[in-house]
This record gives sequence, C-alpha cells and structure tokens, in this order.
Amino acid sequence: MSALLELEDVNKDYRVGGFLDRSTLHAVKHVSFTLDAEKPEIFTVVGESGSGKTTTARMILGNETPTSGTLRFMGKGIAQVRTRKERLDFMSRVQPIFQNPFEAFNPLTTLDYYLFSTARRFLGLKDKAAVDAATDKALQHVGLSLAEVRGRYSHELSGGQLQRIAVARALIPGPKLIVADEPVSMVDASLRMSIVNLFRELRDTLGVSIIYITHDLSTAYYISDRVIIMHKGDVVEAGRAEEVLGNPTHEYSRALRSAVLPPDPVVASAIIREKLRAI
Amino acid sequence: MFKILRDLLRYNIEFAIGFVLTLAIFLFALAHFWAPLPDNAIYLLPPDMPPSAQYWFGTTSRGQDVLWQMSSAIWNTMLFGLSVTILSRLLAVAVGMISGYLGGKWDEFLMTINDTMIALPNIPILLLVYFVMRDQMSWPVLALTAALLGWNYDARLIRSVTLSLRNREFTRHAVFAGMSVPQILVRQHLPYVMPVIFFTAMNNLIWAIGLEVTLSVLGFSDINRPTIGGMIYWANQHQAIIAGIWWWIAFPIIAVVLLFLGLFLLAISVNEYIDPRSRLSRMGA
Amino acid sequence: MLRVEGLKAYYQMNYFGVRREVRAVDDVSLTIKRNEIYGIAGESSSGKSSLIKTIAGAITPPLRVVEGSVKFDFGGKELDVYAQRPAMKAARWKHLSYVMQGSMNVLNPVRKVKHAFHDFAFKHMGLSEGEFRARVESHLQRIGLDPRVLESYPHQLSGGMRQRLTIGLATVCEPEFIIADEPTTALDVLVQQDVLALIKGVQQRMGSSIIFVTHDMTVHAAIADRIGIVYAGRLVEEGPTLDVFQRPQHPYTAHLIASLPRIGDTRKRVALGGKPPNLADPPSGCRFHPRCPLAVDKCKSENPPLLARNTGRVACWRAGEVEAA
Amino acid sequence: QDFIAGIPRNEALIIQGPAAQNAEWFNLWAPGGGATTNGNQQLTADTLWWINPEGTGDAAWTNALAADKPVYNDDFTQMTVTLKEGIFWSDGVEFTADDVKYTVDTQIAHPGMGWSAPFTVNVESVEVPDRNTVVFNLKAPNSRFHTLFTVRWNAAWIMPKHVFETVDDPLTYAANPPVSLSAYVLHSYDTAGNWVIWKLRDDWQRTSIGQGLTEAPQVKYVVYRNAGNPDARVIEQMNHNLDVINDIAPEGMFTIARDAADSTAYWFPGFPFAHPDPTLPSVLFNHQVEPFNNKDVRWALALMIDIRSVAMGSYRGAANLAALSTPPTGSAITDYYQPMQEWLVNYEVNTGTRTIKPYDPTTAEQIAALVKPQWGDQIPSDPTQLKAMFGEGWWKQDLAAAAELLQKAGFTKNGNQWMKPDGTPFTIKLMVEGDAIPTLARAGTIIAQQWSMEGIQTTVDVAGPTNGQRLGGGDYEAAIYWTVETWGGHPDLSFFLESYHSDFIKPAGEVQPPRNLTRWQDERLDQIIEANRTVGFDDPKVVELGMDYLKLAVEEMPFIPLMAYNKFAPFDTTYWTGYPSAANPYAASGPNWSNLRYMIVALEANPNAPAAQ
Amino acid sequence: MDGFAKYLVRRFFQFFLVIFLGVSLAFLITNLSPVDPVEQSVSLMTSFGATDPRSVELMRSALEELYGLQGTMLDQYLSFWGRVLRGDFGPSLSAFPTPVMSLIMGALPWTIGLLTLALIITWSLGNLLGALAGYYRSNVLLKLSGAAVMALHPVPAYIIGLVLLLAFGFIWPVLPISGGAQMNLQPGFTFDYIRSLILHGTLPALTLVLVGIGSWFISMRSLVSNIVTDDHVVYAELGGVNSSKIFSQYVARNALLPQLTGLALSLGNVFGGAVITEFLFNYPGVGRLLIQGIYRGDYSLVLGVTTMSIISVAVAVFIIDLLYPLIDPRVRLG
Ligand SMILES: Nc1ncnc2c1ncn2[C@@H]1O[C@H](COP(=O)(O)OP(=O)(O)OP(=O)(O)O)[C@@H](O)[C@H]1O
Ligand SMILES: Nc1ncnc2c1ncn2[C@@H]1O[C@H](COP(=O)(O)OP(=O)(O)OP(=O)(O)O)[C@@H](O)[C@H]1O
Ligand SMILES: [Mg+2]
Ligand SMILES: [Mg+2]
Repeated sequence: MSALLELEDVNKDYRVGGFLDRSTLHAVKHVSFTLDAEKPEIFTVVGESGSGKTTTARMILGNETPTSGTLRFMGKGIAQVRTRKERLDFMSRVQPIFQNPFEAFNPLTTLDYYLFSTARRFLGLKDKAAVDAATDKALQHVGLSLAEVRGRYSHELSGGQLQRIAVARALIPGPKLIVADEPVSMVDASLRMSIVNLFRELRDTLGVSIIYITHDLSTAYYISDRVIIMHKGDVVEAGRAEEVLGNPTHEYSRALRSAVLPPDPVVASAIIREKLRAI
Repeated sequence: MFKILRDLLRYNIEFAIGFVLTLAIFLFALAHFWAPLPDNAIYLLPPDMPPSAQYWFGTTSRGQDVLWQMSSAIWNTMLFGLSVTILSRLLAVAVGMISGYLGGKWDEFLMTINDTMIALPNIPILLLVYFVMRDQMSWPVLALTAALLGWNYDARLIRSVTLSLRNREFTRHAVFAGMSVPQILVRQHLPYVMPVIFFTAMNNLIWAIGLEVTLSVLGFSDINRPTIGGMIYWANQHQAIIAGIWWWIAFPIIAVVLLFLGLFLLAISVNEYIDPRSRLSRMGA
Repeated sequence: MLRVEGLKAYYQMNYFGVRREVRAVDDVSLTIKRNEIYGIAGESSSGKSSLIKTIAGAITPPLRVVEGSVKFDFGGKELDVYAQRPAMKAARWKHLSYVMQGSMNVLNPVRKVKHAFHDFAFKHMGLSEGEFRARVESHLQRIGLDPRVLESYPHQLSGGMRQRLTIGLATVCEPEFIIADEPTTALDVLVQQDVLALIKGVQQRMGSSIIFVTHDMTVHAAIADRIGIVYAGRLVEEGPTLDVFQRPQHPYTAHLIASLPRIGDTRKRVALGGKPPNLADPPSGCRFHPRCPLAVDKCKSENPPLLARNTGRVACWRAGEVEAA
Repeated sequence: QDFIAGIPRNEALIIQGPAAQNAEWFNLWAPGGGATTNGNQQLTADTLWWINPEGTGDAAWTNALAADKPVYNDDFTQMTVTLKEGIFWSDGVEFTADDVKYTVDTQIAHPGMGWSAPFTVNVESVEVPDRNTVVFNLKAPNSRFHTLFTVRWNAAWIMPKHVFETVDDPLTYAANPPVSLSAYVLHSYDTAGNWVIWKLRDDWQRTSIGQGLTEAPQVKYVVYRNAGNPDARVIEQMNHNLDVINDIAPEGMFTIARDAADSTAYWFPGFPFAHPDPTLPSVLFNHQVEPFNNKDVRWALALMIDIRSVAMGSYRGAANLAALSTPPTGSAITDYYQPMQEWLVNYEVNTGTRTIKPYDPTTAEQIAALVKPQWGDQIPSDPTQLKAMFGEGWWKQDLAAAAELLQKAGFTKNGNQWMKPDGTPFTIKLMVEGDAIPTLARAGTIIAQQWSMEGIQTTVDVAGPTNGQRLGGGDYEAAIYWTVETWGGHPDLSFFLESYHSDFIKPAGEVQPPRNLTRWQDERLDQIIEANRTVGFDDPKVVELGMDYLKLAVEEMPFIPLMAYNKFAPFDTTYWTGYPSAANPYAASGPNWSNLRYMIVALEANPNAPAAQ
Repeated sequence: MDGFAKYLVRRFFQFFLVIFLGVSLAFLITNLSPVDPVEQSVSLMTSFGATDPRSVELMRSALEELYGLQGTMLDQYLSFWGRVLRGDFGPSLSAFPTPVMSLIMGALPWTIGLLTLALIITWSLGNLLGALAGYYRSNVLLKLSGAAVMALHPVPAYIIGLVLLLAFGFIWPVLPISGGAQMNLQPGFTFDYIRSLILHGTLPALTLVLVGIGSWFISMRSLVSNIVTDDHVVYAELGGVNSSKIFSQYVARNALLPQLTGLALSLGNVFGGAVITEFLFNYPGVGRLLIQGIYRGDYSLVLGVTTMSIISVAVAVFIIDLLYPLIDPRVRLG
C-alpha cells in the first residue's frame, strides 16, 4: 500500500503565559496515523476543545511546523515544502474547509473570486471560458452551478450553500485530501446533514480522502470510516468508527461517549437529572 | 463612483456639508490660475488696505490682494499637504500591511525601521535636511521628506489591523484559493484598513500643514511660492498682527480651518460609507 | 409570568437611500408560566436571537418593536417592557436577568471578575460589602466555581468557566425570570452537560422561569419543559418537549427531528432542500411553503394561524398530514 | 511686584539684548564664548580709542584709555601710546601699560583668541618703557595699526593681566564674574540666557568714561533682556517694559509711532524714524560667474532697478539711498556725498549706441511724494532736509539704456526673455539671508520682480544661516548683503578697502576673506589701496583716495549700492530721556554697538516717570 | 521564564538597534549639513570689525583645530560614539568650550517642566472630552466643545501662541509674555519664584494645550465610539449598571489603554522641546536651544539634542512595551 498521508510521532509545543508566568503547553503529543492512497476514507478526529485537533489539522496543511516528528504527504515531507511552486503544488492536493462558512469568505469579496482564483492558479487556466467551465464542474459536484453563484456575496447565501461552495472550491484543483476542521459546528442540524452527506459522496464518487474534525460524536458516527479520539494532545483511542464510538474502551472516550446527549427528551433529561444529583 | 457621490450627497448631511465646504475652498484655490496679477508680484496695489468692496479680504503690506494670495497659498499648501498625506499613507499602508501580514523576520525588520523613524525628532531632521538640500529644496522634496517622517506611527496602527486579519479564516481560505500576497493584501485586507487610512490621513494632513507653517515661521521656506506658511511668514516680517493688519493672517487661517472641517466631514462620512461594518449592513449582510 | 402578544420586531435600516426591513420577529405570541423552562429552537437566522432580545428589552437600532407587547408579571405587578422603561431598568437583575449570545465575551476585559458582580448585583441585594462578597462566593461554589475566579481577569479563564460565570452572574440575585441566548454553544460536550445541569439546578432551587434559545435540539431535549419552534420569524409550533420530539405537528419540526443523527444509527438522513427564506422579503402565505414537501396552493397564499392542537399549538394548514407522514 | 525683582524700575534702563547660548560665559577674548552684545562689551570693556560713527571730524574721536592719539614713527613701523592715569579695574587693581602688553602677548600666544590673528600678523614686539607708555614694534609698515584698538563696533579690548595671569588656559576661562574696566559691573544674570543686569560701579569715576563726567550717571542699572520675537518687543515697549529696542521691522516702528507716540523717541523725530548704520546693503555680483563679470551687464541690471519701489518695498520708504559705494552716514555725507554730487550729475554711461547721464539727484523728493499721503506733515518740503532723510540721489530707472547695454554685451531678446550671448536664457538666482535681515530679503524680492518683469527671470533664494558661507565661498550668482562698512565718523576707507586687494582674491570655490565678497579685481583698485596704506590716518590725502575709489566703483559698478542699513530702534521715554538723535548724534549708532556706553551715562531720568511701587 | 528572558533580550536588542540606527542617521544628516561652525564663528568675529584678510586665514585654521573638526567623517563618527557612550556630546561649537551636555542640562528642566505639565493637561483634557463626546453623543454642550476643539485643531501653533500673546500681553496685559521667570529673582522653593514660574509658564502651556488637545480628542472619540458597541458595554447597560460607572469603568478605561502608548511617545518627545512655542515665548528650553544651534551651525549641539530625543523616545517606547502587559491585563507576550 502507498500512503497518502503519514504522521509519525508528531508533537507540537506552544509557549504560553503572560509576563512572568510562562510555561510550555504540549498541544499535540506523539500523534501517528496513516491514510491509504488507494482507499479513500473519511477519517475523523474527535475530542474536547483544546485537545489539539485544530493544531493537528494546521500541521497537516503546512500552516504550522511540528516541534518534532514528521508529516509526509505522498511520500514527501510537508516540512520540505518550501518554494512557492512546491507550496502551490502541495496545496493543489491538500485543501482545507473551515469551520465557519460566514467567516471563511470575506464578506466584501464576491464568492466567485475564490473559485476563479483557485482555478487560475492551480489549474493554470488563463482562458475565461476554461475557468468558468472548471468552476462550474466543481459546483455541479456539490449540487450548485456557476450561474447561481456568480457575482454573489457571502451574505446572499445560506450557511449550507456557503459551505458547499467552500467544498466546491476545494475540489477545483482535484485534491487527494480535504481537511475539514469542524465544518458543521456553526450550522443547524438540518444543514449539518447536507454537508456530511456531501462528504460521503465525494469519497465515493471522486475518491477524495477527508479528515473530518469535530466534537459532534453523532455526525462522526454517521459518516466516518475511522476515528481517533484526542484528549489533551494525546490520541487516546483509534480504530473503526463503530468500534471506537459504539464501544469505547479508554476511560476518556467513555466519558465523552456518555456525555453525548441523545435527541430524546426522556433519556436526555434523565441524564441531566442524574448529573444534578451527582453535584 | 458617481453613484456613490450622489448617494452620499443625498443621504448624508455631513458629507454634503463637507463636500460643499471642500469644493468651495477647492474652487477658490483653483481660481488662482485666473488671478489678475502674478502671485508673487508685490507693490502693485496700495498696501495695508482693510477689507472693502474693492479688496474683499484687504491687501497686504506688500501691496498684494489677500484674496488672490490666499487663493494660491491654499492651492500650494493643499498640494503640499495632500502630497505628504498620500505619500505617507502609501508608505504606512505598505509597511503596516506587509509587516502585519508576513510577520516574522519581515515584521521585525520593518518595525525596527519604523521605531527608528518614530524616534527621529521631526523638526531638527527637517531643518537639517533643508540645509543639506538648500536651493534644491523644492516643495516636492520637502513633501517627500515630511512624508518619510510622517508615516511611522500610522504604520503601526495599520499593522495591528492586519495582524488581526491575518488569523481570520477568510485569509487562510484565500491562501488556499491560491491568491498571491498582493492579492490578499489588496483585495481582502485593504477594505478593512481603509477606515484607519482615512482617519489617520486627516491628522497627517494637519500635521503636514503645521509643519509647513512651522518651517516658514522659522524662516525656512521658498519665499517665491505663496503658501499658508509663506503668508504667515511675510505677515510676520511686516509685524502684521501688531500693526493691525489682521486680515493678512485671519483670512488664510479661517480658510485652513474650513478646509480642515470640510475634509474632516468628508473623511468621516466617506469612512462610514466604506467601513466594512456599515458597508455590510448596507449590502444586507 | 411572561406574556408576549402580537410581537413584531423588525430591523429597519436606511443606508444611503437603501431601505431594508428585516422581519426578524413577525407576529409572535406566547406565554410562559412560573417555574417553567421554555426552549426556542429553529434554523440559523430564523430570528431566535431577535425574539429573545426583544423580550429582554435589549434591542438597539436598527432593531425596533413595530407592534405588540411584552409583559412580565413580577410578584403580581405587571411590567410592560416597552411602556414602562424606568421600572424595567430597575427590575433588571433584581427580577429579570439576561445571558447574551456569545456570553463568553460579555465581561469587561480589563477589570477583575469581582467588579462585574459588584456593578450588576450589589445594589439589588441590600447587603453590606462583606456579606455581599460572602454571598457571591457561596453562590459560585454552588455552581462549581472556585471563588478565587473573582480575582481573575476574564481572559485568564477558559470559555467554559466564563460561561459558568455569566450564568452565576445572571442568577446571583435569584431573579424570577432568566433569559438566555445560546448558553451552551461553543462548549464541548462534557462542559455542556455540566452547564445544563447547572441551569436546571439553579432553576429548580429558585423556582424561576427560564426562556432560552439554541439550535441544538439535544439541549432542548435535556432541559426544556416546553419548546417553541421558530421558522422565518414566526412561531410555527409549540408544545411540551416530549410531544414535540415524538409527535411533531409542523413539517419543518418533523424534518428537524428526523434529521438528528444518533450514535449507532447510520441510516441516511436527508437535508432540507432549498434555501432559507430571506426575512427582508419573506415568501407569501406560509413561509415554509417553498421547501415544504406537503405544500399545496393554499399554503402559497394564506398564512396559517397558530392554533391549538393536541397538547400544543401549530401553524400549518396541513398539520394533520404531518402526523400521518 | 516690581517688573524686575528688587530693582526699582526708574533706576534701570532696559535694553533689548540677545538670547545668550552660554550665559555663564563672560570671556570677551575667547571665540564663540557667549553673548557680547549683552552689556559685557558695551559696559565693562575698554580700550585705547573710540570713534563715534555718527560724528564728523575731530568730534568723532575719543581718547579712552589712551591719553592721546597714536604716534607713529616715519615709516609706520612703530606706534607709541601714552595712557591715562587713575583708571582702575573694578576689583581695585590699577590699570597700567602692562595690561596692554599682556593683552597683545597673550593673544599671540593663543591662536584661538579673538584678536590673536591680527596681532600675530602685525606685531613684532611690545615694549613698556614706563607704566603709562606702550610701544608697539610692527613687523611691517602699517599706518592703520592703531585701528585694532579703536572702537567702532568693537576692538581689541584690554585684558586684566592680574586676572588672566592666574588662569591656566585663557581660552577656557569663563571670566565669570568679569572684572570691569568701564563704568558698570555685572550685577546678576539668568543662567538660561534671557537677561543680564549690570550695575553702576561705586568708583565709576575711576574709569575712562567716568573721568569725563561731571555728575554721576543717573542710570544705576542696565538690564539687557531678550524680549522675544519682534511682536513681543513692540508689546513690551508699549507696556513700558523695554526702553530700547535694537531692531524691528518698519511696520513695528510705525505701530509704536502711531500708538505710543507720546512716550517714544526716535533718531528722526518723525518719518523715517530710522537710524542709518554705516553699512551698505548692496546687490552683490559674483565676478567669477558669467555674465556678472561684464560691467555692462552690471550696469544694465542697475538701470533696471526702480529704486523708489525698492525703498518702498524694503523700508516702506524709510530708506537712506546711496549711489556711491560707501554708506551715506556720519562724515561720509560731508566728506564724499555732497562734494561728489556734481560729478555724479555729470557722469556719463556709454550704452553702446549713445551716452546717458543716469544720475537722478531728485530721488529724495520723489520718495517724499510717495510717502506724503501716509505721513503728511511729517514730510518736510525742504530738499536739504529731504536729502538728509532719504539720501542724496540714485540712478534713474532707464529700461531703454539697460536694454542697449545688454545688447552691447551680446545679449538678445527673445519675446520678453533676455538670452545670453551663448543663446541660453538669462536667469538669476538672487540670494538673501532671509529672516535675520528682513529688510534686505524684502529688497531682494522687489528687485527680483523688477528684473523678472524686464525679461530676466529672477528667483529669490533664501540662504538662511548658510548665507555667510555661501557668500564667502563664492557659491552664489547675485545676492543682497552688506558690502562696504566704514568708520562712519572718519573718511578713511581702509576699514574695508584693505581687504579688496587682489592679493586676497581666491579661486572660485575657495573661501574668500570677508568684505570683497564679489571678488572684484582691478589694477586701479589695487593702486588706490596701496597708496592708502602709505598715508597717515588723518592725512587729507585719505579723502582724495577715497574719491578715487568711489569714482572707480561707479564706473565699474562691481556691486550696486542701495542704501544705508536703516535700523528702527525706538526709545521709550517713560523713564528716561535725552536719547541720541539725528539732531544730537552724540553716541550710539545702534543699541548693540559699544558706543552705547556714551548714551547710558548721558540719559536723564524722566521727572514724570511713574513712581516706583 | 526562559521565553520571557528571550523576549527581553530580543526587545533589548531591538531597542539598541533603534537607537543606533536613529543616532547614526542623525549623525549622517548633521554632518552633511553645509553649515560650517568655523565660518559661523569667523563671520561673527569679523563682521563688526576691521578685518585683515591675512588674520582671517589664521583665525580659521586656529578655530578648526580648537573645535576638533579635523579627520575624516568616519573618525569623527567613531569618536562621536565613543563620547556618547560616556554621556558626553563634546563641546558646543557656538558656545565653545561649554559642553553640549551642560547646555542641554540647563535647558532641560525648563522644557520638561513646561511640556510635561502641558502634555498631562492636554492628554487628560483631550481624552476626557473625547471620551465624553464619544459616549454622550447627543449632549449639546459636548457637541459644542467638540466643534470648538475641531476648529482649533488645524490652527497652526504659531498663530495660537501669537493670539494668546496679543490677548494676554497687550490687549489685557496680565501675563508675562517672555522668558521663564521674573528677572533677577533667585531660583528656589520660594513663593515668589514658584508664582513667577507659573505666571511665565501659563501662556506657553496654554498654547501647547490648545494646540495638542485636538488630536487626543479626535482619536479618543473614535476609540470610544467603537467601544460602546462592544458586548461588555452593551451587557453592562442591560445589567442596569449606572451610566457614570459604565462610562468610567467600561468605556473610558478600555479606550485609554491604547492612548497610553501615545502618551509615552509624547513624553519621550518632550526631550526634543517645543520649538515653536519656546521660540515664540522665548522660553529657555531645549526647543529654543535647538533652533539657536541650528541657526549658528552648531552641529554638536543639534546632534546632542537630536540624540537625547531619539534615546528618550526609544526608552519611552521600550518602557511602555514592557509595562503594557501590566497595564493591560489582556496582553500576552508572544
Ligand atoms: N498559536 C498558539 N499559541 C499558543 N497556544 C496555542 C496556539 N494554538 C493553539 N494553542 C493551544 O493548543 C491547544 C490545542 O489547541 P487546538 O486549537 O488544536 O484545540 P482543538 O482541539 O482544535 O480545540 P477546539 O475544539 O476548541 O477547536 C489549546 O490549549 C490551545 O489553547
Ligand atoms: N443588526 C442587524 N441588522 C440587520 N439585520 C440583522 C441584524 N441582526 C440580525 N439580523 C437579521 O435578522 C435575522 C434574524 O437574526 P437572529 O440573529 O435573530 O437569528 P438567530 O435565529 O438567532 O440565528 P443564529 O442561530 O445564527 O443565532 C437574520 O436574517 C439576520 O440577518
Ligand atoms: Mg479547533
Ligand atoms: Mg442567535
């Protein structure tokens, strides 16, 4: 098997603290995992806030260098990506999707600018018609069309649509991997579903691997192939989604699992009442 | 462009007042091209005439019509002030944005230069430069020197705005959309920096005009070219205030105040127009 | 306890000749009883926050109340939020407290937390400085916060702690009514559970009424007695929590409940098609009709009234069919 | 509260002084030390002789420390001086010939000291045969050696030997407090340099000035204060906080004359008020720059000037015009100006096509007519009086002749622009100092305008503090500046003329010694200078040689003399009266001149002064 | 702690770099100045006396030696730094041989006294008015005072000073218009002297206040109008906190923090003097010293003042950078 993405004992430390009380924070500790190039999958990272999910994602995207350990994308060390050309090349294979669809687009820029810019730069297209065609194709994948998007601003579209456009944009260069950091945490339940469904489609039809970062265990369960659970920078549990989430073994995973409230008033209120009594 | 102007004029009373004031002063200044006498001609009119129907703003002790002197003085001073302001804004924007966006070594390098410039005291440096340049010290050179001294504090302000934009998601998104650094800075960040630019431009303009006056008062100016500072200089040479020739100084100062108020009103109302916050509410976001 | 009648609150904007009116709250009526937790749910941008702001009397231009009234009943005295402003101001924190959306950022960043308690609550409690401090400390302890946080600056505390603090701040005077907007959003699940338990506990102890907003249905499931569902500025359904979850009456509610994923269940869920309505130019008739699978012609032209049905109320011409579907 | 703490206002004379950079410094003999015009030089220093720049003939001469005029040997290689007796330093030590010798010897030994250079150049040795006699043996014949000890503005002041003997390095010695050889001593001073107060010596009789007085001077305190900018000065005088203003713009003077006429005295009782200094503001040309080396061009530029506008523009008419190259003040009027009128009237200039007589003896009347509307009765109609006010006459503006002269020099006119013989436009940068000498800057702008109107684009270049250097280094085309300075009270022109010798002219770019800033070189001039060196100071031939020089200067027009440097120095009469004036020019050219000491001892308290509180 | 130490070292390094660059630049410009102090002295000494050209030559070379102006620019640059490190700017050329340092030290107390006081008044008043005007937007009195400040803002310092001079020195002559204290008054902690200091300082200080107030006012007002929409202010309003408390503790306090940097910078600038005001009121401070130095070509003095000013601004910025985390609890060093 050839690896798409390999993380080997990746660590990241931050210096934090104020004027006099500085200390080192180990944001990510000894993280290792591998994604297979041949077998696209949805690889989910879950964990409480501050557990190092975003930091890991940023390292994969090359926005952050690890304190130690190596990250390799298609055999090449991400840290070795230096020149602008290499960087563009890397970005054409690895693309991000951000948490807040309203934040990810500058409200003062038309949305198509992002799409066109991506097409021009990564596909090297000069011709207007070719750019339009490539853009439209990508939008079709997410169930939209260029006609609907052209000349519009982010506030003119719903969060779900924006997130789809973000995905479409990420698809334009024909990436192998999409890193989605909490792509649904800001939207309501219905929209959530439309986006995670889209991920599933991409994996199946375009063969794109997706690293899906979330603290929503329910959607994680819903779409993931594999899951890792992070806690204070450590990966505490990893494996197939049904196993890790359906039947967690690590203490923290179990706590997390049990904290998930089901959308059922009877069970949910009982859990809270239980909790109340415990205090 | 025209539509924006129309909108502003119609719906923003501050803009309307500012516009009228500025336009009036501008037209007044422009009129000097049609002045009946060359602007440095002296003693062609009776000196020291108080304001009257014939000489609206009186005449100077040098036998010049204050009206026409003012007209060219405002023109020249405006030219100088705006040149300084524009040049220094360009510098401040370039340094502030690049420093804030690129960070790291660039930031350290640019901010060290910036801090050095902040520490340089303006007046002595300008006067020394004046000596070095001597008769090559034309107003554009002076404007350039002043601009070089007048950008640094504002560059810091702009840097801090860019710094906060750098970590916004849309910036990261833009990077992955393949946008180049200039594209990101100009298309994505500049709109957010615009209000700072406008706001600081007003203070810078006043500073530049004040500088010109200061240099003139200290006797460092091109006396062949009427400016506000130049008028004060000559009025001073003729002890106009003591001699009671108040109109020689009062009218130009009133004009400067009006010009400033006009530009200020324009700046705040245009600011409101271009401020991303209000622009967004206008767009309906 | 709270009676909202025919409330309309619009964002009325006039920028350089562009007039816009966003009908964020459009003809909402509801009542909340003593000792009740009422949850408001709905799509993003459906006007939940606007509604609750209007109820709290916390509106600033361009949001304006166009019609209707909001009346509280504190100890038998009726208080009209918009007609009796001075009385309302005096009642704040004493009878009525408010937890704003994004309440992690509502504390003054340059002052220690203790000053916030002093500024907000001291004058209502009629205690000496020492007693007041003791009371605040014991209150914080009760909600699981170390009293030492009082000596901290907000930025020194984690998001969860700040969230708890604002809840502590909102409850320290033991008001009869608490209004909360997204009190648990942005918290991770473990903390969220604590905070929910906290709210519930405080409410039970003081017997106050709570109205709160969130789009996270599991939160409603956990603590709300009754739920109101808002769609496009209107209350489209209301009823006891259990009933709404189990027998939704309105097609939107039904869809919402159906789309909730559960661990152990990977059946495909369908997302709602179409686009959220534009509140500046809402669809005619029933506002849900462009996205409604059951819509008929009548829905396009006539606005369904909110009528009692079963244990709650619903605004749908085809409420009967929903249950059947 | 008193205006000056602890000093009764009616015993103090308040004079406008400079802001002292180095207020603690009172050493007059070391360079750059501090202010000298703050009373230090005027009230404590003394030397052998004084010349009153306003005087004429013998009356202008005063023997101060010397008992008599200098006595030279036949070939002017030795000068003998007899000193007065009974003169004491303020610390009680008697003044003797040793002090004089010490002064010369010490300065020769310390090249950095103020008068070191001229002593080194001139003096072989100094002998003191007895305590009242000094004999100077000179290195070469010099009939003007005594002028080093003759005060016009200043001179080599005598050093207190008994004080400096105890000092390691006279160059770093602050002389604080200074020991006085004159009638006043230091009372107190401001370390920030804004004021110095001098007090009458108890033993004022034991000074050269005191010996000539019969009664005690009434001014007990002399206060030199830096009264701020010109507006502040005027205000202070009108508030009676400043008795003597050194210099203000004409308009300031007119304001005082208008608003405080009853309490102010002037040099002239009415317009033009001003006192003419014996210096000569002129248009300088750099003779090392084309085309200013051409006398026809210089004459053409002179004839393009309408001197009436220049007088109005620079001094609002209050100018004392000069056609000759010596200041029209003091004895020069009777020695040169009046005797040479006829010559001037008949003087002819060849324009290349014809000859003209450019001199206009009626300019005074013309200016009088221009200022009459404003000043009315203050302007007399008697031509003699007018000439005393506005000068004897000047060159008539003659544009046609100027054009002819330019054509003669090979210039052509293209539209309204004169082209040089090489075909390039003739433009001029006219340098002025600016702020420091405002009236000259004003004159510059008006002359530039006149030349520009006649087709020679002229811009005014303000040189500021670099003015002196640029003039010295020949880094200019044309300039307005002082050229000729004279004794004022004596016809001898060696004061400036010596430095005009071609021996001292430097190549372009190198610094030229002061005075001959135009670098004018002429054999005939050299001959005059050499001849003058060999005649005695008081020899009648001095005047003849002076006239030769003046005629040569008219012919060559090396620079265009404009007028005397008029100084507006109003005196407040609220507390003091008896100030010098044109009618009684007993002293004081300008209040910063050392001569002022004669005014101070002559002032009388105004009996109507407000009583001290 | 190591991080902080590292930061401190880096910041220190930058601090010295700023001073080094600034002073070197000032040295360069100063030395390019064509004004030659020797020529200035020569012309001072010769302009009023009979001058024998041979003696002028002699005088010139003697002065050059005396002033220590021989050697290349590099030599002078190196010896300049050598001296600066010992806190010595060499002898003044226009007040030879007095050290530049003692001239500056003589002028500095005046400048610091006047400017610091005026700055503090200006800063407090400008910020107070600006904050009030930003918070109570509809108050008529504040609007009027705002308009007055705005109209005053563009008027050049010289004119403001001149008008004050005329008003209080002439039309209604109640205040002294020139100098730092009454003549012939013994400096000391006496009632008379202090009274006189205050009287003499009033007009220059008033000028500085009127000149400076505008920019503080404007920036404070805009800071405040941004802060009033911040969540914590809105929340306090909803919490029924009384408005004077909101103004002082929630609005003004937060807006003042950025203004502190400006204050520090201005305090640093105090060492350069207030040229126009000191010049106009003949105030014996550094600004006047500087102008005299420039007029007389005394570049050791000009360089001395400039260097002092550069160092003091750099120090002020450095100190405020280090103190800021203590003043503003939010700031964390990166
Ligand atoms: N630039 C930084 N400097 C210092 N500390 C940082 C930085 N970025 C992240 N951290 C810290 O590293 C830890 C991990 O952060 P990270 O953002 O990766 O967590 P996360 O799992 O994404 O949390 P969340 O669910 O809140 O997004 C946190 O404690 C965070 O405060
Ligand atoms: N200040 C404002 N000016 C104009 N329109 C606004 C403003 N605030 C909100 N709106 C509009 O009012 C509508 C309702 O917004 P509101 O914040 O009440 O929704 P919400 O249901 O609370 O959404 P969320 O779940 O995102 O918090 C939206 O269409 C929004 O765009
Ligand atoms: Mg994260
Ligand atoms: Mg909301």
